[in-house]
Amino acid sequence: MLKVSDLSVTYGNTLPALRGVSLEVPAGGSVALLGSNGAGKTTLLRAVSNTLRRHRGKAVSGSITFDGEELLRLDTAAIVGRNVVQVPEGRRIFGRLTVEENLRVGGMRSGGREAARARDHVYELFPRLKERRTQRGQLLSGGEQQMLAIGRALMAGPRLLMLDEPSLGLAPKIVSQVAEVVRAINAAGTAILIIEQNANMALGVADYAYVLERGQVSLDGDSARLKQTDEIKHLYLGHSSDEGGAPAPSLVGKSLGPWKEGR
Amino acid sequence: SAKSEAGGAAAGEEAGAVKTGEGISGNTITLGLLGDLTGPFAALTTEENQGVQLYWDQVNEEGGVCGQYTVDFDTKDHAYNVQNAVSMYRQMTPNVLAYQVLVGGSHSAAVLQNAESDNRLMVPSSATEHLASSEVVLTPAMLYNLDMELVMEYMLEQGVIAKGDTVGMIYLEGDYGEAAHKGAEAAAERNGLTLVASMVKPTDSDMTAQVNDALSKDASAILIGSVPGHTSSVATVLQSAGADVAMGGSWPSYSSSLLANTGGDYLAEHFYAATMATTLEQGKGAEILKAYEEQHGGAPETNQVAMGYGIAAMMHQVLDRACENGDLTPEGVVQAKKDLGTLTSDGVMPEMDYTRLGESPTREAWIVQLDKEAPGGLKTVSDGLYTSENLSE
Amino acid sequence: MSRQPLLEVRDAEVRFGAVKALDGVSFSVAEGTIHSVIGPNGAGKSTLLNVLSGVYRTHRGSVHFRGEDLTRLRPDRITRLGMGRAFQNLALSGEQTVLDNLMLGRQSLTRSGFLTCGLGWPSARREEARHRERVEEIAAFLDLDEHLGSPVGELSYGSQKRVEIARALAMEPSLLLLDEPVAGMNAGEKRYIASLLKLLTSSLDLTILLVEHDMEMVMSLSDRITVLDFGRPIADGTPEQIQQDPAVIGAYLGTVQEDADV
Amino acid sequence: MSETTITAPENEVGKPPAGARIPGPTRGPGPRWLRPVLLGLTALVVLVIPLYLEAYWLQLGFLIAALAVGAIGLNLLTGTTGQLSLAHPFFMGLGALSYVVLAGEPAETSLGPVIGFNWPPFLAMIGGVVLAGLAGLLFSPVSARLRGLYLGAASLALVFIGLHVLNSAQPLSGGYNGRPAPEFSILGLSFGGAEEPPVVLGVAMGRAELQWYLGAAVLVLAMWFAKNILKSRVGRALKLIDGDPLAASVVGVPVMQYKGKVFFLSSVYAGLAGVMYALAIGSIAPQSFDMGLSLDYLAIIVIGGLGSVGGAVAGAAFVTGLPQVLQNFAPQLGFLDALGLTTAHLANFIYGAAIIAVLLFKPDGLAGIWRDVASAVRRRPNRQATRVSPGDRGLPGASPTDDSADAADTTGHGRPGDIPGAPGPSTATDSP
Amino acid sequence: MSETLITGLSLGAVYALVALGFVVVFKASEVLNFAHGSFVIAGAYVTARTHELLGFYGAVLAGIAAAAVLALVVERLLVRPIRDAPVISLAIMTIGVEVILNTELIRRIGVDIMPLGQPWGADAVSILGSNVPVNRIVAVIVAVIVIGAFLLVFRFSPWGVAMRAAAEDRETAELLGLNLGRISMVAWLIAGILAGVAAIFLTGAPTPGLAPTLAAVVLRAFPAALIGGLDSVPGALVGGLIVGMTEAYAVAFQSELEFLGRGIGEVMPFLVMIIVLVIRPQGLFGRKETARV
Ligand SMILES: Nc1ncnc2c1ncn2[C@@H]1O[C@H](COP(=O)(O)OP(=O)(O)OP(=O)(O)O)[C@@H](O)[C@H]1O
Ligand SMILES: Nc1ncnc2c1ncn2[C@@H]1O[C@H](COP(=O)(O)OP(=O)(O)OP(=O)(O)O)[C@@H](O)[C@H]1O
Ligand SMILES: [Mg+2]
Ligand SMILES: [Mg+2]
Repeated sequence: MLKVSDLSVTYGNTLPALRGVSLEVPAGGSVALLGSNGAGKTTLLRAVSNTLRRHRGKAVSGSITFDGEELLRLDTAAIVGRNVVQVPEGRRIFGRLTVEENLRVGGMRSGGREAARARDHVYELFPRLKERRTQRGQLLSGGEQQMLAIGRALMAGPRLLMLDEPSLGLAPKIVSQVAEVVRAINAAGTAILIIEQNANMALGVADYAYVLERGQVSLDGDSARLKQTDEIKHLYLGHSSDEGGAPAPSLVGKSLGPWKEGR
Repeated sequence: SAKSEAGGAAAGEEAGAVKTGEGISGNTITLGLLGDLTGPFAALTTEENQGVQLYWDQVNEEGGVCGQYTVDFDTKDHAYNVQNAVSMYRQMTPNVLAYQVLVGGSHSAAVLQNAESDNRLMVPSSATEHLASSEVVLTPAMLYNLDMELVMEYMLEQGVIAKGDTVGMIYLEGDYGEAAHKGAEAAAERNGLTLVASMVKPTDSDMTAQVNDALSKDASAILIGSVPGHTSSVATVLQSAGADVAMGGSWPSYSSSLLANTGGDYLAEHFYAATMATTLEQGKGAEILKAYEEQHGGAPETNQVAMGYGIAAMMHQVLDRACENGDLTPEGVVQAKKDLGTLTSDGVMPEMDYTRLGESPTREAWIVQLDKEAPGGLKTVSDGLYTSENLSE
Repeated sequence: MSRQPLLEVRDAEVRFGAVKALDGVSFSVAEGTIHSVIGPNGAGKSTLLNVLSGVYRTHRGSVHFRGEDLTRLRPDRITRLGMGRAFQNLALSGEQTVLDNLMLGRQSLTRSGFLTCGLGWPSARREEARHRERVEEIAAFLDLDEHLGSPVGELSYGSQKRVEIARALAMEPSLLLLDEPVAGMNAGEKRYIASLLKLLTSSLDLTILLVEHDMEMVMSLSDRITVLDFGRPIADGTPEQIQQDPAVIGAYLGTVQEDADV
Repeated sequence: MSETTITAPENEVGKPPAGARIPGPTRGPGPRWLRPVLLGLTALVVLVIPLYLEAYWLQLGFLIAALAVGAIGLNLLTGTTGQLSLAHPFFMGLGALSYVVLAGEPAETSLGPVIGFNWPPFLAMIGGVVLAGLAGLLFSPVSARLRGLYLGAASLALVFIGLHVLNSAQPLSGGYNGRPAPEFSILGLSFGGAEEPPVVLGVAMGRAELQWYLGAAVLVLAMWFAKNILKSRVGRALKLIDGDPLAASVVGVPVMQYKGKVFFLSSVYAGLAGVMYALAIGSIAPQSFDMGLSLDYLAIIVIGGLGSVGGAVAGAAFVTGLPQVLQNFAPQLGFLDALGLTTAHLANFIYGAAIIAVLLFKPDGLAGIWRDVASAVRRRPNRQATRVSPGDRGLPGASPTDDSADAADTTGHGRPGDIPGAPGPSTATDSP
Repeated sequence: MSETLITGLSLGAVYALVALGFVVVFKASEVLNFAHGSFVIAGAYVTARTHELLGFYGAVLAGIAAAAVLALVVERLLVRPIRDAPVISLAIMTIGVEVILNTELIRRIGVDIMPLGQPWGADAVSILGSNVPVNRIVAVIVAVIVIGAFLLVFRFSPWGVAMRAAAEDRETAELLGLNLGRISMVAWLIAGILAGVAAIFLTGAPTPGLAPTLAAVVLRAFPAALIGGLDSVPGALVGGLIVGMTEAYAVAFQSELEFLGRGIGEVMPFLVMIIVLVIRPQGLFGRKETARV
């Protein structure tokens, strides 16, 4: 359904953030995208939703098709019109709108009745939001904002839902709830593309996964298989305590002495 | 390598027997027209400039100043902005002999000091005591206070207002309005009138409160020392109130286009004012109208053309005299004005006496009413030039 | 060093309208330790940090830092006393470079004012140079050196998080408040930050108050943990105690974490 | 103290490629030699211009310098700290008024007597600056409380109050028509056309010439001070106040105090600009300090480029100079009469269109053009850089020699402040 | 004093209509539209020019249409291409527009004070013993209806929420499928229409008609919008009324206020504005700006 082929993206005149990335999300499938900071995950989502230009970036080559239609040529609203919706990185809720209004914006494209049903569903998922219904988004706690961001995207009734680190800032209990929600959405027929640092969760949710390293796909495969890979275990799953595993990035040769002048 | 002496013009050049300097090159005299071509007084400036042009075109055709010099113009727009006026004045001055038109009270005031040291004779478009106190200024009209008094005296004489009445007054912030107010006070005192005055700003547009205030005190007339918009608003309010109250205004307070507005009919019936330049339906005015129509294919909207024509005629007199004196330098021009003392303009404007600095150059004017039928929208109602011996000294 | 705790919170209460974001919270942090505060979303953890750094005022209760009462102090005054903070939602100056953002951390350590800066006074220049050197050191410590000249807004989310931490470190605090410092980092990166924090406490005499949802990190790093729920403290103890606490498991952890297949 | 060593990793995820170059962060755009060379050239041009240009242009230059000084101050406040102010004409008016009163002589005018203290002009100039600054200080509690457009509006009130005062305080201001500004003089050098002006290379140093040099000197000082501020700890704090005032206070910035101080500083700049403005025009009239000037100022800093010192100067030249230049050269255009237009109309149209054009094509203003040009010059030498090594698949870390990544990153970056409207890093950053 | 009250209220209603024009655009895009005054003048000009030909109501439609089209053109061609620039830049863009439009319109109007041909002319009715021009009464009625309609639209249609969302974070709004172009277009369209409507009343009795100084009058709506709160519809109404009354009372008490210098009336609305803003920095009905970290 979503097919990214040989995509390269640059920002301004810096080095390319994506280099020849190819990736596929089948209809009704669920795909995870892993990768360390700065690997280019967010960039990929920006390319799909065509918001790169807002960040002074552009796709220099390659293509992104959705149901065979080239997305790079459509504008953002039109892409959302094709039911490709994302939960952007960093929540991006409307701070001056109330919780309820935020959800309304999400459901704007669907009819009133439908939106009301979707909203009730979101409140069911996140009772916390219901309690905070009339509070302005800006004043919510970090986790509450994250719930709102997810809930808001659900309101849009997507066919492909892209989530950029949905577990960010959520309490462990909620993380597992969100994972269940995502699975349920997927089961109901919505395709999922999920970016996660919590690889545990991502691989639990997704059938297939790609690993992005410095703008390139460095690894891909079935979730179940990837989970067994040493690299994944080591870098993305919390297996540090494994005696055999080597510690990850290092403090080698680094030191920071105290500041010489007292306060 | 470096630029020549500031100013550039060959000072002290002798052409024939006449000494010339800045503002003349060859046989061309350049006069400055510094006005407001895009701001609030754009239309007035434009018509005044047209009147000036009309006059000098005729003179140039007939051989020019003392049969030798043709007159040309340097026209600039300060858009009614003082800062622009000053910098444009600076730019124009080396190239002009005198300022035929300089629109704006505070604009003229801002350049006055320079004009005095640069010896540039100038014709401002306002008549304040401040300007009239300078040797380099040709005040083109009766000072505002006398103008107001004159209109009031006429109204008294005609019985439109009676001694002992209450009259309202609306006057504009600034020295024009204040002078008009001063005149009204003097006339009121002299004639036992009670004056109810309010000051307004150029940006005010609704005179309801002020008029109501006056009406509640049983005013029998309302005087206006302000801009035409305010006059119109006063008329509208009076008309809505079904009042039958006379109106009197200073010479900058009306414009014939007011006739087309709500309250226009009321104005035509109730409004009196003075004009310094002849109306276009009579005497010399008719001639000007004809010449104007020939050139522009239609009647002007106001009699500002006549004003331009009149001041050009006065400037002509001065330049001729300077030429006679053999000194057509800016200094010579100022000197010629002093020599002449009194200037006439062939009946377009009253005779102007510039011998007593700080005083009004004239004490007579035409009293007019607005009239849809008349060219320029004005008809003269006084019997020729009108004056009153009651006017303050 | 006296036995007096570095930070002591007594009976703090904060209300927003009807909501009690903090309700009778008391705990203390001993010098040189890592003390964590955990709890469900909206439990009041960030609010607590906001109280400590002076952004919110308590309606009741008090906060003492090194024996000094903070309750009425403005944030910038508190920072001067030696409290540094990294924010949960990035609060960086997106258009300024990483270096400039880190130099902002030196704000409370530097003195030059409008006049001396404007006139380029030698004292101001010297101060600038000295602090810049130190900041570069800190940046290198957090692997930010390659980004020093980039506007922060152009960095990826994870890198911006690191800038946050680095800026807090640049404040040379004696108490470091970290609000979910590793959110948005992968396991490897988390471990890196964790070891870095460990190193800091031992080498710099730093005390850390950590708010974090990553249980692995919290449990492995903390000397002591306070748990909040609906603004109320529901538990306080060592990691071992907390992990076993049924109230905590019910309110927060859900199942016991242990690599559960979510 | 502690040299910690932890076992070396097999690979380094999330680490920058080794040997990445650190771009000099505080350097402006352009190659290293560009700046000094340009500075030298500019200085030379400024010095010799009075030997060639007519007085009118020199006076225009002085007027531009006056507005540029004000614009630099406004830019610190509005461009850098995000505090929109329309009150600049008020503080300018106050500076100008103070100068005129302090340096002027008592006199009789047709409207009544005016007061004057006969101070030496240089002292009066300082007095004007100080008084404007004090007024700024008085208003700063209000300004620190308000944000964005609301501050803009509140400050607009000052303009109207200022006009009212200038109009009514006749004994000081001379009333509606204003009063003449005493000529400047310093160290015995009189600007008011001394009997025998000094002659340099055959050119008499009259009022215009001297004013030109005065303007240049003051402007350079004003620019230098502002630039120093911007690149110092104070400047950084101001920028953060713009983005996130709460964060700024937690980082240790006394936000209210800084907002107050920067308002004060900008009113000092405005006061200085006001004194120069009075000198440039030769008199003060209330009308000169109206809302039109507020809008001109905004146009100056936006067209020049928000937050940029050089931009403020370029903007001032553009906004002040353009209409004058147009009026001078437009008479050559004969088609105007046919359209019923005057050159003044045309000048206005072009001025409006120019504002629009600059914003359409370069929303970050003239400063943005400069940055582009300079970085183009800088970039040329190391063009080769960014080639992509394709198909480098494999396990992370399995490609330790990722050369292409190393080669890059010598370009770009280091262009602070030119991502217009780019969303900040957090949801909480709203634009004012 | 009821007379002053009524004068003030009726004047205020007209300001409210203009202020609402500012507010709508601001709500949708956070742009302070300095060209709004030009839209008003343009609407008035077209109405004045066509009323003899089309009859008053036809001319009103033409005027409204002209102002609306003008607003649309400005939005489409000038504002939209730089939508992502800082809001100050956008405000300056509208200044550029204002310079051009005003130059042309003032040139066309010339010295005239142009009548718009309101059929009610200078008619007045007596209310509580004071004469109120019909023009003002119609203005009050229209203002109340228009503003009431707006409140309903904002409350019951998703459009108001969408507009605010778009103003706050354009990228995210777009990611949720909002059509930013249309939202902004509709807002400007409405502002244009409001400008056309306000033009009729601003130029009717007891003011003389369309004159170049109209631009300055429009400016009074600025404190009105801010006193009410830039993002509040009812605020526009209340702000307008307050400014209207302030003006009326300042004139009525002119002599009592003389110690402040003559002509303080013009300054009064701004003084009231400062006082309101110092007490409530977001205006009377504006939403409070609070933030957290
Ligand atoms: N607006 C921008 N301008 C310039 N460079 C950018 C911009 N946004 C991102 N980059 C760069 O592009 C690269 C990829 O960034 P991206 O945000 O896609 O990473 P990510 O994989 O989402 O990381 P994270 O896990 O930290 O969110 C990084 O090197 C980043 O610095
Ligand atoms: N300024 C405020 N106004 C109103 N309510 C607030 C404000 N700040 C916080 N709250 C509310 O107080 C509660 C506690 O918020 P806080 O940010 O402290 O939670 P938290 O524990 O940090 O949660 P998370 O883990 O999700 O970040 C939340 O319900 C939040 O909505
Ligand atoms: Mg990302
Ligand atoms: Mg939190």
